[in-house]
Amino acid sequence: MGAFLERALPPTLALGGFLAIWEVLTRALDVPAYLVPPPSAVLAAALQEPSTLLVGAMTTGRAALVGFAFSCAFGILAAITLATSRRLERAFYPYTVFLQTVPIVAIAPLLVLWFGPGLRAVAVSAFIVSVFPIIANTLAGLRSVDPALRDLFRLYGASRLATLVKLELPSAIPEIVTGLRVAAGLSVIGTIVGEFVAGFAEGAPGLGIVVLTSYRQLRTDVLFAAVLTAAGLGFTLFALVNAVGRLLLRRWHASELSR
Amino acid sequence: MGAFLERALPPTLALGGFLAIWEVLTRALDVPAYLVPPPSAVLAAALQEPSTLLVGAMTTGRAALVGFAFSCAFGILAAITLATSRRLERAFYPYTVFLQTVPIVAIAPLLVLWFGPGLRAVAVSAFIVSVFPIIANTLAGLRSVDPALRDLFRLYGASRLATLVKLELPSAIPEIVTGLRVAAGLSVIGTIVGEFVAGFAEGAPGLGIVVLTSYRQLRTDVLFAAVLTAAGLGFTLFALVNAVGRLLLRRWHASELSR
Amino acid sequence: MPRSGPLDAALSAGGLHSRLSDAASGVGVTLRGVRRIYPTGLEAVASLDLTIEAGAFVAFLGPSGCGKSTLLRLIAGLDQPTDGSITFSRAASGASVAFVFQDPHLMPWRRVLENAALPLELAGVGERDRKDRAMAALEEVGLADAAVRYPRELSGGMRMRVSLARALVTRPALLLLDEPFAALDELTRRMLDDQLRALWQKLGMTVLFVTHTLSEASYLAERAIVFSKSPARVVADHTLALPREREHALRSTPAFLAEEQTLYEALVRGEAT
Amino acid sequence: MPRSGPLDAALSAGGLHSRLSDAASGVGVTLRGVRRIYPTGLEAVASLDLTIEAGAFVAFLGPSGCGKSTLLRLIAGLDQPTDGSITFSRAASGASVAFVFQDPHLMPWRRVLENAALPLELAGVGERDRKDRAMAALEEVGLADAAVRYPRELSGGMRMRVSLARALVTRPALLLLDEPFAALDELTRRMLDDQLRALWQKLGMTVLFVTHTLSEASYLAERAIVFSKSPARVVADHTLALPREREHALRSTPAFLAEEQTLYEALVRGEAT
Amino acid sequence: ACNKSSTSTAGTKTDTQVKVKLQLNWVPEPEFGGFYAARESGAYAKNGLDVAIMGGGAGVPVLQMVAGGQTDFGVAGADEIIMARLRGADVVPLFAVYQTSPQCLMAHASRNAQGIGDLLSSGTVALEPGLPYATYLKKKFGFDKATIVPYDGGVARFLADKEFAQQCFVTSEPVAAAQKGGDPKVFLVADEGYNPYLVVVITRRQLLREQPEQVKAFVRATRDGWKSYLEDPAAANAVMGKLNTSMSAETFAAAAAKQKPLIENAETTKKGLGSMTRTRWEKLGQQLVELGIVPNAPPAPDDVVTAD
Ligand SMILES: Nc1ncnc2c1ncn2[C@@H]1O[C@H](COP(=O)(O)OP(=O)(O)OP(=O)(O)O)[C@@H](O)[C@H]1O
Ligand SMILES: Nc1ncnc2c1ncn2[C@@H]1O[C@H](COP(=O)(O)OP(=O)(O)OP(=O)(O)O)[C@@H](O)[C@H]1O
Ligand SMILES: [Mg+2]
Ligand SMILES: [Mg+2]
Repeated sequence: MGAFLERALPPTLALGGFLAIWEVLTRALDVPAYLVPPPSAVLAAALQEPSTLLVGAMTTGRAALVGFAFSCAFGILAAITLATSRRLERAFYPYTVFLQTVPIVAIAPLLVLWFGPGLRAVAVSAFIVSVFPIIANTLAGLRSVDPALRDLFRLYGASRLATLVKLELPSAIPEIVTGLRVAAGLSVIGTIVGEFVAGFAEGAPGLGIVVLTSYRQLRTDVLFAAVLTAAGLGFTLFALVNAVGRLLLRRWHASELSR
Repeated sequence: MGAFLERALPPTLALGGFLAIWEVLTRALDVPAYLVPPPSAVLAAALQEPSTLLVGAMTTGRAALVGFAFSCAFGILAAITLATSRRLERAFYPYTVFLQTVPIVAIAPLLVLWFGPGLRAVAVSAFIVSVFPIIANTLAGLRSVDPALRDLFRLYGASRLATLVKLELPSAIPEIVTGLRVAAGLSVIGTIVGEFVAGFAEGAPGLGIVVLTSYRQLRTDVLFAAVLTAAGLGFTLFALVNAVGRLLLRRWHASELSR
Repeated sequence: MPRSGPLDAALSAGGLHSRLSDAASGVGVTLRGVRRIYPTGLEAVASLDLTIEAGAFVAFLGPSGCGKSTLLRLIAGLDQPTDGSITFSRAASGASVAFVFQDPHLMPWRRVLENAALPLELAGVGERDRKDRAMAALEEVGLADAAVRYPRELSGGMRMRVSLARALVTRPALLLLDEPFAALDELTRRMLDDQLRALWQKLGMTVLFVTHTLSEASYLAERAIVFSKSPARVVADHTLALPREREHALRSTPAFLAEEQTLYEALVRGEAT
Repeated sequence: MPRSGPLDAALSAGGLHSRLSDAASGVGVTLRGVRRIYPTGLEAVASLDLTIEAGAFVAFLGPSGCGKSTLLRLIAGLDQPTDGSITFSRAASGASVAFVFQDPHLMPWRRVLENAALPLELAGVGERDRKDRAMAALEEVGLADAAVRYPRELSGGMRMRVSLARALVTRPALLLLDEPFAALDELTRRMLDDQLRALWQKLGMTVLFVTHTLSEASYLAERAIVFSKSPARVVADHTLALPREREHALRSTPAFLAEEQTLYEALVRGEAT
Repeated sequence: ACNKSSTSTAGTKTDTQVKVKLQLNWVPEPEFGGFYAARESGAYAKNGLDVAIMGGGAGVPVLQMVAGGQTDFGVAGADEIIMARLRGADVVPLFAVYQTSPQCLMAHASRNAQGIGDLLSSGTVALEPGLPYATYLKKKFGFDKATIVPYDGGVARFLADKEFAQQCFVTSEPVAAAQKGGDPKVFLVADEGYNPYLVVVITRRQLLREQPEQVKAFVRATRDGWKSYLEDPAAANAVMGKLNTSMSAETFAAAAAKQKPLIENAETTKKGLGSMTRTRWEKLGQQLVELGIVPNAPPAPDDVVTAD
């Protein structure tokens, strides 16, 4: 209980303080509500249309999760492949940056044509946006293995697979977790951007659609509510990654020891 | 010379092979050019309007660099601040994810009102999109310092600043470089997305404007040329980060030793 | 009489992976003109010729930084000589090699038992079997109690002993030890000295070990090679004139003290050149 | 006659930061009922009472894993006792403490010279000055040639010596050494033994050092404390009846051998309990 | 023809019904009201069609999807259709919802602008780069006096800056701006001489050739749908409101009212809703050539399905 408080109190206080300042500032400076609504107005909007946000969060959350899962799987696999040889890394690693720089809108037609509109195209967008940090961090982790342990594995004639599974991946976990932290938020924004351009199939509109339509209609309170809901999804994924990281690293890694 | 070849050949071959396959596939499968043009057509388009792309690359490149520079400075500073206490980290770190999940379009009016349209708003967009990976990676790096060295610094009564400058930052360099790698590409896409909503459409339009224009007019060849030019900017920043990383880590870090 | 402990029992319990099971006797090593120049330009080993018979027990002595660890790494195949060749009496790939590094180098994410069991795991030994053997090896180095701890929860000497258990858990044909006992107290060290020698007598593997303790070199080895200051050249290659069966009482005999003195003098000579 | 080397010269050359300059004489340490229980539940040190006078030279001996390193860390203030108190004869903050860990723990991104100069740098000593002093300290541990190398280009023993130079480069009032010479060859070790004792005689700082080598403990220390198996309790607290001026010839005198034997017996007793 | 079996009643589906897909290029909004009305009123069903109406985002490549056969019908702007045809997408227009383009520019009434020319003579104007009509306005008025910034899709900057003008859809941004207390004055681009058909239903030529009756039935039903939507949009609005929960019922109603005069005019009363003329297609093609957006005008679609 005490430990939980110690963990939950600081972020709660920070959030409370932030909201309070925001509320006071918007009121004191008389900021027009269509520009930045006070948090109370955002809350009111959210309470007025709980189902819009809920449905949006469900739709977006599902796509983000799917995209994130693919990012994890593919990103780690790609990094493993690149790590097998310096030459391979040199040949292909620079081009993975492309995934980061391509504007989703520019390839939206291809996404929709190849994957169909709705969940699939959107999840692919989330994947594209979030995969690179996983590749980069995993690769960095795999490259930082204690050379003496590598020698030991070589000495005992460990297969490539055994070296990977028993040595490289475990020692890269801290870096992989960092990559996942970054990818968590990116997969949410990737989903939303994907929804902007390819998101609306029949039925439940995701947060991206809510953002766009409320933006067009200048319903800034709803817009903020949707953006904050998206941030909430990001936090949730981030917290999930953190929990997994803590679980994996608690017993042995410096970054988690002094907690 | 040999070393240079060894370094430059694999990526060149990979690129060549990729382009060849692309060219052959689009021709063999008779892919409509408005969908995916063959690289030869993209090249032709690029050669037809070299100044559009050059000007675009300059405008976008400048904004990306400015945004990236701010990301580096602010990201590292923020991570340092968060690293001073577990409580501070718990209070604020989760909320930095917000930077990752907020759609630039949703805050475009604020960006433009606060920073003015053009370079400044666009650079801020690049900053927002690219700062989180630097925070996350730097923080992870700062947290992974050899505890015995930390003890040593404590023993010698090192000031907070000295510990930071002489111990924590140097030993976090590998992680920071990884963060910068991720941020490099993100700052380019952040710029382009920023240009979508807050750039100048006239004068020296950036690549984002070129992308939008060619997209609207279904000039897929120009669109691809612009997207590839943006990727080129991303590569350049990425290569820069790699070079700096190699320079800093060459003599001591496992990840750069076996090269 | 050499003591025979649980480690010994565990190792002879058979059932090891076929790659290891033929390694019961040692492997000979021949070095011809071996040099090693590091990329920094430093010559760590200078044109070394050395023949080590299968089943030998050889101690390497020499000043700090003279190239002993480098030499061991070369023999293990973890590093390639700049010049010269290293050959083995039988295919080195078929024979198993075990190495105790100068530092423990344990896997921080694995418990002690799983660290010690690593070589068996890599050789494909089943889980039950390898846990039993690793446990036996840990018992032998006096760490049965610490089996479920993580490396960071161990003392320096305990870590080094885990590393030793990890090397002994297989039945290596060639055992390379780089100052394995330096971080251990006198009693533990003597116990392990006896264990090691008993194991060697039983299995007949080739043992090459680096030590800075003259009495340990004399007590354990059949042959001691003393190197000069860097780059390593042989100053003395001395076969110890001591009985095959050794007990601690031996340490205070004049014959033993004389051997120690011989080594000491060789060291002094190596330092002087 | 104790040797007087360049390190000694460098240290007495004055001009050190004020925080350090008053540390010319040692600091006394008193432990009252000190216990340390690790979060895993393991009791590493059990209710220890110990008084160490200012300027004492004390050797800690004991089985591997008995709690020696833990004790040193507690005294250095790097770890907090679960129970009990540790007090100093004068404000510990004013006095400077130096620590040589059991492992070298160098900063891999710094060259050897910059590693050795670290404590001076942190004390605000100017660049020229601190480079000179660090160089002198490196010379003393026999590493002047290696000053511009990076730690990963050093041998194990060399790394440990850099760590030693780093500790000696300041003029500590309390010097804590955790098996500093374990990885060194006999000759280097003897040289450093003499250096250390000469330094102590000159500066009068308090030296606490952990060693596993009985002869080293006898040769160096004025007082030897032998601990039992974990958790650490004092088995023997023995003042060595040896002359203040020591030379290597002493090692073969009956008085010296008798002291060694006393310590050995204490160790055996500690292991038995 | 396939509409002989008009035994099927509203909303019910029988085996004889052909399943077809209609791909929209935006989320359900009044600009698509007629399609939903056709579905809800049973007009599609009566014509033997089971139509799946697919909403879309801004990036859904409707033209490519129609050309590639991923969907049977889609909607697009006339200028986009010309560009796509020229670049090899063999699509044909069938039915134009907006006879007058709802594309417009709006400025604050306080500026007293009398036309788009005034509005482009000072201040900041937000226009989406690459839109043909933006190019048209550039050619006609020049962009050197005002600061041109990309249109970001909203009206926040408009409300915050009295010197700010922007592109808009008559049915959308001005309504939103007015609701927030702005006083926008709206200028139709069509009045300046650039007036492409908008929300044009297209199909691929192959389908038209192979299933002419089915295509005709679709057009007929769509026309019926729009007729009923213009009469009473409430039912269809309610359906769309369920799909697009982010837009209020009032906004739906207001927008539906606004767009009515752009859909119905003298021409459509004569020839029927959605009808198109060759002349306008040819003129548009010529305009695009003059703007340098396309190298040469494609022949006007000769197989435009006009009212029976
Ligand atoms: N961080 C830790 N967490 C839990 N247990 C620990 C930790 N550090 C040390 N221990 C345990 O405390 C005991 C004492 O350890 P310590 O390092 O003080 O031993 P030592 O006397 O220095 O041994 P050695 O001579 O082998 O270095 C050992 O049993 C060790 O396993
Ligand atoms: N990776 C390396 N790069 C450059 N020089 C190295 C490297 N490793 C070792 N050396 C140098 O080679 C020499 C021999 O090193 P080695 O580790 O073999 O010594 P050693 O005999 O094992 O010493 P010790 O007894 O101190 O462990 C030393 O001078 C060392 O500095
Ligand atoms: Mg060595
Ligand atoms: Mg210890």
